[in-house]
Amino acid sequence: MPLLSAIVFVPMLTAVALLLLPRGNERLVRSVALLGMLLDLVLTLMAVQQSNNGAGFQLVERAAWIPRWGIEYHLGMDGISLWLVALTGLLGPIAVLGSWTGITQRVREFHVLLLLLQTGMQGTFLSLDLFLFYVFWEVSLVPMYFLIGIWGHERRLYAAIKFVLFTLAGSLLMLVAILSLVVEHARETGTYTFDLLTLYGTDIDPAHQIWYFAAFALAFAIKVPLWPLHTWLPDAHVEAPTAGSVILAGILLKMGGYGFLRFAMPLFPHGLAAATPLLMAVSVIGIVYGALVSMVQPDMKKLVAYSSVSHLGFVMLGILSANTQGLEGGIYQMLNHGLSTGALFLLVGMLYERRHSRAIADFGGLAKSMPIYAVVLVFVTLSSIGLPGLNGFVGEFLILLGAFKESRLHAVIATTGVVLGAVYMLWMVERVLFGPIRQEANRRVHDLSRREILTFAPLLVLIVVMGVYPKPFLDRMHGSVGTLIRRVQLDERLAADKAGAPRLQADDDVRLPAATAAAESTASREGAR
Amino acid sequence: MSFEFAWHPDAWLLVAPMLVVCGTALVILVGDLFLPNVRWTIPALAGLALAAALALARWNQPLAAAEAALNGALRLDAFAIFLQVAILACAGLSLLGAQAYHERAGTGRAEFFVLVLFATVGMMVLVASSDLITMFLGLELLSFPTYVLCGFLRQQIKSNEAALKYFVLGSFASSVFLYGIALVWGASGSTQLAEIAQAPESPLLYLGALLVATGFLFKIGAVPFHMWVPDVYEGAPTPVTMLMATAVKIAAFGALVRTLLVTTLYQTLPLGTILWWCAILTMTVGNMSALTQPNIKRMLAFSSVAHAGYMLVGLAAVATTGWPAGASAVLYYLLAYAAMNIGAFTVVTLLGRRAEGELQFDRDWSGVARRHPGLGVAMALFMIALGGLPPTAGFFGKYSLFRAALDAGLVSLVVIAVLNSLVSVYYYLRVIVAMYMKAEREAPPVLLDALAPRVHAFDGPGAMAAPDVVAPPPAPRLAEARPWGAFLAVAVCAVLTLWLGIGPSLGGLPGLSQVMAWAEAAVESLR
Amino acid sequence: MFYALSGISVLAALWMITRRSPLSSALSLVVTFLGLAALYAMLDAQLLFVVQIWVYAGAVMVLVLFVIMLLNLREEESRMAAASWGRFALCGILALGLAWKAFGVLAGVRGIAPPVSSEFGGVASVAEILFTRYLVQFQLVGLLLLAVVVGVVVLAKRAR
Amino acid sequence: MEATWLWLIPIAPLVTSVLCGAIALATRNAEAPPRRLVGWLACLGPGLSFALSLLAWTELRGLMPVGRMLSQTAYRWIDSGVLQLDVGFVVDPLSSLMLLFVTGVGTLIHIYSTGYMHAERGFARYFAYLNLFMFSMLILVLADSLPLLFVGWEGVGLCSYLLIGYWFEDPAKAAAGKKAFVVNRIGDFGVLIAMFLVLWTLQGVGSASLSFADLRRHTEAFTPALATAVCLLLFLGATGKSAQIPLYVWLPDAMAGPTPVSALIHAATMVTAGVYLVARMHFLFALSPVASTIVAVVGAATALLAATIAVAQNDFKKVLAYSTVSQLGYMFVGVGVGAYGAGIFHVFTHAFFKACLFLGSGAVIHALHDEQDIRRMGGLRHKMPLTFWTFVIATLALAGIPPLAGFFSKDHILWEALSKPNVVAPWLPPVLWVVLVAAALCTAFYMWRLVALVFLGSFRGDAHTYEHAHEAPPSMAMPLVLLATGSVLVGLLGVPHLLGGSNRLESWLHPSFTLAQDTHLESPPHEGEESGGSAAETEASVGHEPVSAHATSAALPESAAMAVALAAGLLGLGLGHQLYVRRPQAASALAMRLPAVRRLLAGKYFIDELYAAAIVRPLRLFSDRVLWRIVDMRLIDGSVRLLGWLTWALSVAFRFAQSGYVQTYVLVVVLGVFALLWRVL
Amino acid sequence: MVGLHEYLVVSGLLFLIGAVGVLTRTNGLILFMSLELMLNAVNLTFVALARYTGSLDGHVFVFLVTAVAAAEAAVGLAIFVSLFRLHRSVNVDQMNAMGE
Repeated sequence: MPLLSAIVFVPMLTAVALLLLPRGNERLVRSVALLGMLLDLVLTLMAVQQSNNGAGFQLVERAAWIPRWGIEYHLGMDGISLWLVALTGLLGPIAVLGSWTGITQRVREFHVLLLLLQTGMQGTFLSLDLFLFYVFWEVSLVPMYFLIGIWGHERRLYAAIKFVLFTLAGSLLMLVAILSLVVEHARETGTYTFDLLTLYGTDIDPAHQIWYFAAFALAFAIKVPLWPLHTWLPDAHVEAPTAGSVILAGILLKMGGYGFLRFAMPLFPHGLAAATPLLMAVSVIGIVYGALVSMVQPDMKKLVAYSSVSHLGFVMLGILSANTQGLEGGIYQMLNHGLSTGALFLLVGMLYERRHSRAIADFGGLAKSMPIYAVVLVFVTLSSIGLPGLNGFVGEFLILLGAFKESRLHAVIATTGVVLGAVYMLWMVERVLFGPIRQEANRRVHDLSRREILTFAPLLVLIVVMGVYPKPFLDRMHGSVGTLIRRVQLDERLAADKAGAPRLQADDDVRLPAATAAAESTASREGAR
Repeated sequence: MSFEFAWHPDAWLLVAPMLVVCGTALVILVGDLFLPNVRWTIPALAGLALAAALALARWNQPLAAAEAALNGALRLDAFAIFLQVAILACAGLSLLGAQAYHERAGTGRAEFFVLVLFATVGMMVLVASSDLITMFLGLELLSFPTYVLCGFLRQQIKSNEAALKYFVLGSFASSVFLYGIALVWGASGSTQLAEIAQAPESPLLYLGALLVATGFLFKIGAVPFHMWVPDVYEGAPTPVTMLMATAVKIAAFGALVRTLLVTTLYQTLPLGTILWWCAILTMTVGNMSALTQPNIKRMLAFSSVAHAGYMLVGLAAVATTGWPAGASAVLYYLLAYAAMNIGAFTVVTLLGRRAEGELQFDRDWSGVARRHPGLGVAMALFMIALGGLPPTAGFFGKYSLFRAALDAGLVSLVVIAVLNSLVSVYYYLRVIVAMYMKAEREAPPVLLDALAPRVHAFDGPGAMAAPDVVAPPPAPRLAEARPWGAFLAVAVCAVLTLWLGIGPSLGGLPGLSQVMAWAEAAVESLR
Repeated sequence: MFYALSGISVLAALWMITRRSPLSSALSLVVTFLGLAALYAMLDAQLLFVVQIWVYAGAVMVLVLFVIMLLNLREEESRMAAASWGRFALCGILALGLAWKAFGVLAGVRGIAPPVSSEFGGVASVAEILFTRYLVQFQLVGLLLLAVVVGVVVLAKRAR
Repeated sequence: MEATWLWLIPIAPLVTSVLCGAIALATRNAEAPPRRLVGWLACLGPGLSFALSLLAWTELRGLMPVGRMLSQTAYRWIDSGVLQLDVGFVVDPLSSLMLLFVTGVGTLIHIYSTGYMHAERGFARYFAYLNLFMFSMLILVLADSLPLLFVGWEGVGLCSYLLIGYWFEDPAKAAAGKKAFVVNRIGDFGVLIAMFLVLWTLQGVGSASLSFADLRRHTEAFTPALATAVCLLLFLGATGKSAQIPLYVWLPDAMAGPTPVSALIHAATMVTAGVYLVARMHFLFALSPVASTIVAVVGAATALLAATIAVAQNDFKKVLAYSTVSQLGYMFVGVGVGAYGAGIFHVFTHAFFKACLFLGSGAVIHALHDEQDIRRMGGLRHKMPLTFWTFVIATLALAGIPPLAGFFSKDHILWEALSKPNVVAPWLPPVLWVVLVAAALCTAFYMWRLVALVFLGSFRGDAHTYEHAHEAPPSMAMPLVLLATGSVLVGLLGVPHLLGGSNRLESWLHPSFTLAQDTHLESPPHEGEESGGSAAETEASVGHEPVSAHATSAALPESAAMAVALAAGLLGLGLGHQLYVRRPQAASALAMRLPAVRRLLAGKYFIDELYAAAIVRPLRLFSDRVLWRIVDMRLIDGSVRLLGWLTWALSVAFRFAQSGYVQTYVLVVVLGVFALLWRVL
Repeated sequence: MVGLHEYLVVSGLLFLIGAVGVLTRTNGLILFMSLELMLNAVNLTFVALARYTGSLDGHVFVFLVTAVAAAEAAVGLAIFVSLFRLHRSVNVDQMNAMGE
């Protein structure tokens, strides 16, 4: 069974099925959508189960599409995309559940778009053909535009168009870069191909690489978003409906980080080398800046949105440090952020459903009237600020460690983001949950319903599991991350050799037999003493 | 004294598609005298389909002897067939899509069909001719009926003005074109493209070639020869706009591509640079002007200018390197563009009828997607496609154009083009915003009919309509009829828009790969 | 002779575009057309000489005059004042610029008229080419005229 | 030795915590939560842990000192490249001691809480938090690696946050909880960086498990500068957790929590985690005299500063809180001068008497219906004799009166501070000693002031309250008695040789600090310490008298120093008695005479205000006004919008070029032709 | 005999005059006549070139163009008549119902 195709297209088929349903039965629509999403989740779990820890691509599917231009239908999964696909699968049903009562207008359209979005995202994570990737990348844009624009809040039109234009500005330039890359490849080898694996092996002129990398990086950096390209994000988040925010923060942003991992970095190692200092600096600025700005937000959703800027700064910092810990931490943190920020947006959304306000000042003392809500919010907050024992810590720890190896200064400044993270999140929690109830309406607001608890349950469980036992998650990444590092660094060494510069220190992450031996001898010496 | 007509038995095959269309026109013209109440859509479509079948039958079967006998006036090579079929399809879809409009505006008279068919013949001649003088005649044959069609709503000031502007500017451009032909003929001694390619270089040739180029650029609406486009597109009856935006554009581009590739003048003239600038100006001016345009037809008009600019990118690639990849990309893009545009204009005719105010989409179209979900989805698809987002034909077309341009090394041009399409997304999305994201308007206070002149009564100095030409409002009975034809046209265009964007070749069903192969074969046949 | 004829034609053309009254413009255009016809004759284009007089100076101009009379145009361009002169000036400059470029090319053309037979430009010789090499084009013109007839009927027919 | 059951020690309270939490959520709307069930459950967890700790201790006793260690590697936690982190537990003498008193005192306080919190609606919630705290604290103590220790470290911080903000409806209390967490986070920043630095250093030698054993093995990889950096960063964490300058400000505010919490977390256990961390990492601190010196100096400064502040506080618990800060300073001086055993000894004794004091204060506050201002108390010894006497015992222990526990531990620290030479600042030991003695004087003074104002004299509040004041219920009294007994007895574990004791505690702890002393011996002779020599001999016979020649030779100064310290303690007590019992007017008169001093002390040196004015408010203002409103909205987003606006304007211009006049259009066409010709010809 | 270039210059001049007329005259009919003049100028070019190359093709072209011009006249005048019915004027400056 073509598992990956099923993962990609089951949501779309469900969307088609939704269109065929009889009019007027919203509950049926929701149920079918939920079923489709759950089916997708089951399929992703099957994929997880079938995957191994190997370095290559698994479950590969290939078919001719536009052969004359070397465009193929080519899907594959590796340790990097695996968990992102799984995360996408997980957040799908949660988004449906999370909008069960929040969306009452044009229910069918809403779910159709949600499902199409799911297809776009899964496709983006699974494509191994640049053209196919680009198609999916853009396909995921349009449904989100509608989700924000139709079901959003007051300034939804502005936010939606801003979201689209920002994203497109980057991705169109990326398209130019993709085409140029393919053309350059064709000029050297005589064949047009968009096959990623083939292009990995292309020897691209380093001078061109910088431009290509710049274009790719711009597209991904906007998506991530890196400071200072982030201003679309708060608007989009604030205006999006809850499910939109959850998906946006949970997955769409990850497409940027994933893009770096899958495309920008391994394709253009020279470009990466040239851009790393700048990008790392920008990531660090984003971490601190996002945290500080988030601290002073009066709007809960905006606060969480800016916190995403900060968190994604961490992700990028890890990814850019391009060593095992940094990369695995970056990927891990993407998952964490998907879970915790997804949950936070759900929480804000549920509050909004009840009170039609997102202003922190409108709340206070909710822990009294909504104890379960309070527990969940505190829990998720703790995950978000990286409390050890929960998932956030593992990611942040690995990222900072990885970054520390590359640049002490960056890591130290980034670590202040951890402190500030506690400040703004806890302050928000304090003002929302604690203190006396100041508004009468907050006294009567009802606690989470069973459905809502069910929505959160998987997230909370994962938050704990991923914090307590991250090894199985990390294990699946090792092989692919190792490949990525070799791809990024092999060329770096070559370049260093070419330039006559001294070779970089042997990479710590490839465990050299010599080092292991040294460690063992030290140990035995100790024992002898 | 006796004349021997230079005719060849095979020449009948060569001109058969055009003859069929012509014949259909005559049948309708005569038939209308006897059957005044017949709707001529289906006969016209049948004629067009027959013509297309006849043209397709000649695919890969050159008629060299007949072409020689006609002294190269017409060629039915793959290029011509490809474009003729495209033109016939566009004309057919336009007629189908016009159905709703006819019922509302009362334009469904036999003359309308006759003129459209005559114009179609002109277009077919234009893309099939490999001789400048035939091209001129084809151009005029397509232009004159179009001038008249623009003014078809005689009670309407805008329609009449559109006719006037189109006529004045069109005639002016034709004169320039003709002057160019004269000079080229003087310099090369021939009007045949292939022979012009052999002509010695001379300033006279260059001057003539430039003037000829001006004529083409005018017809495709390239900046700075585009000024007529918005006014004419806006004023003309929507089905006519549809035809001008698609079929006429296909024909003009086809002739331009043929001229460019066959005369190989790009080898001596700096056409690459000229087209480079022209493309940039066309895209930028088109997109920029469309950006803030609240009238849907006018917006689509500017957008069509912009799209001509994208196609000029492909031509610039051709002119820069002489590689035909750009040309086949242009052909593909023409198809894609036609599908999206006919679809969009058909929706305009449908919604213009339903949403009372009609064309100021930001005001009149708010929330209509809720009332007409199908049309909403289709329009959204067309807008997204025009904006060049995957998985639509618009994206794939742009992709192939840009790839050709990058192949030719025109990186900066492509970058400007993508920035332009970024701008364009904004205004296409504005339509979607209006349809989906604005609150539905309350029931209209007064059911104003779009075509009643009083809509324009306060529109400026030219609005002093004489009372004797105020049309009575159309019969409500007609307006309530369901225009299945138009819906069909929308559906076909929507499917095409998607299929030309992602369609794989499945069995006998041609995917975009196959269509692209045809386009390449068409270009190849010019060698 | 050439200079006189071309001088008359050009002057009449200038006259035409500067007249306020369409009627006098039309009359000066007739003069231009006749001048051109004479030039055709000088160029051994006998058939065209006749066609020019019949079709242009005759048919077309009669049509124009007919329309002028039909519409009974009043003296409209009374505002033919500064703005208009400004426009003239601008266009004149533009025209001069074009002339500067284009006439450089045109004036650079050298040609020697080859001796031609007396048949040259006669009805028979033109017709021979017209009905052989340019048969398709000839048919096309016929089609064009038919289309225009239909079109003009559409436009000029009185409203329902 | 492997001990596969170690994981049970922390897990027991976790399980009960989860159960209590579930009950809390399940009965959130019930009128009466199942208090009895919850009470039993809640005490069961720590009780089990205590039992297991005892078991561990006995097993440990059965082992030879060299390998005196129980360990268990539960599972591989994080595995990423060279980084291989395990979840592993270790019980060595140091952690066994910590285990015992954490679980022991913890259990007592749980029992106490069942009485103290009896009227609370959030009874189950409280115990869920408290058990979770026990879990985290045990993780912290048992961890065999820095990251796992950090897990517990932050875990206790979280519980502290939750418990301080237990009465969340009071905004001040919720804010205090947040403040505690955030200030601790600043310290954690240091710990994190320290961990990175250690890993970065150790990857060169091929080890990156961050377990203490590994670190110990690879101390040679640390250059002095690196060691100093790591130690200072760790110490930054310790100042946060253990409330030292500059991060002590959260602890007084933390008194917002329920009193048993203050006793358990903010006096006995959690706040000593910093000391524990330094002791755990002693092998690195031993490498860095500079860092150690800084630790000692900061400790001493904190001890004096907090003691002086405590003198002028009127809130019962705040006095005790500052006292805790001050005592923690002592402990840091101990570990700072390399006397890890002494530091830990003080941790141990302090746990008893400070817990006792807090519980006593809790009993009083409970009795007076949440009255905390000592100016409205007095004469309670008649009403609450048991509380009074246990409180006095603990006070005396804190004041360092022999033979109570505080005397031995404090004296040990004082003597080590004086006797250990300092290579960085040779003049330092006497200074440290003088400062500590002064702090001891203050300590005795303010403690007696407290006793006097609360229990002696006559009641100053309203009569009604006094009438209803009552002795603590048995569940509260029993822990008080036990802790008071402990305060009397535990000191005897560490009677110095000078007084004929054997300092069993020091000997017990010795294996944990072996390496430190090894390195001390190996490194330059700046560590001419006396216990080092003795240690070598102790190994042979644990628990037996290890008499050292070195020790006896210093007997005279040691006894002199001891005498001075004792005198200071007595003087403080006497002064307190004089001012607050004998002549209460004199105290106020003194305060009147020195208004500036009083204000300074009562205002806690205005450190909080300083922080607020120098850091918190500027940062918030900067973020709001500059970063958000100017940089984000104006500069970044503004430039985006400007671009949009320019495009729009351009578009409007283009639109209006489309004038509608046909001749303009022709003109443009002609211009186009013109441009074409001009370009080509 | 007169040189070819002189014919070409004269025809070019006439073409330009026609163009200027189109550009400047707001009276629709005069504008229209200017368009006719432009076509005639082209015709002169054709005839001259035909004579100087000895090729009769030019004459055929002129013949065809003349027919086109006649058609143009018919359509153009019909449009003006139609417009006149609405505007009561043939002044093109008044015809900008669609400008911005």
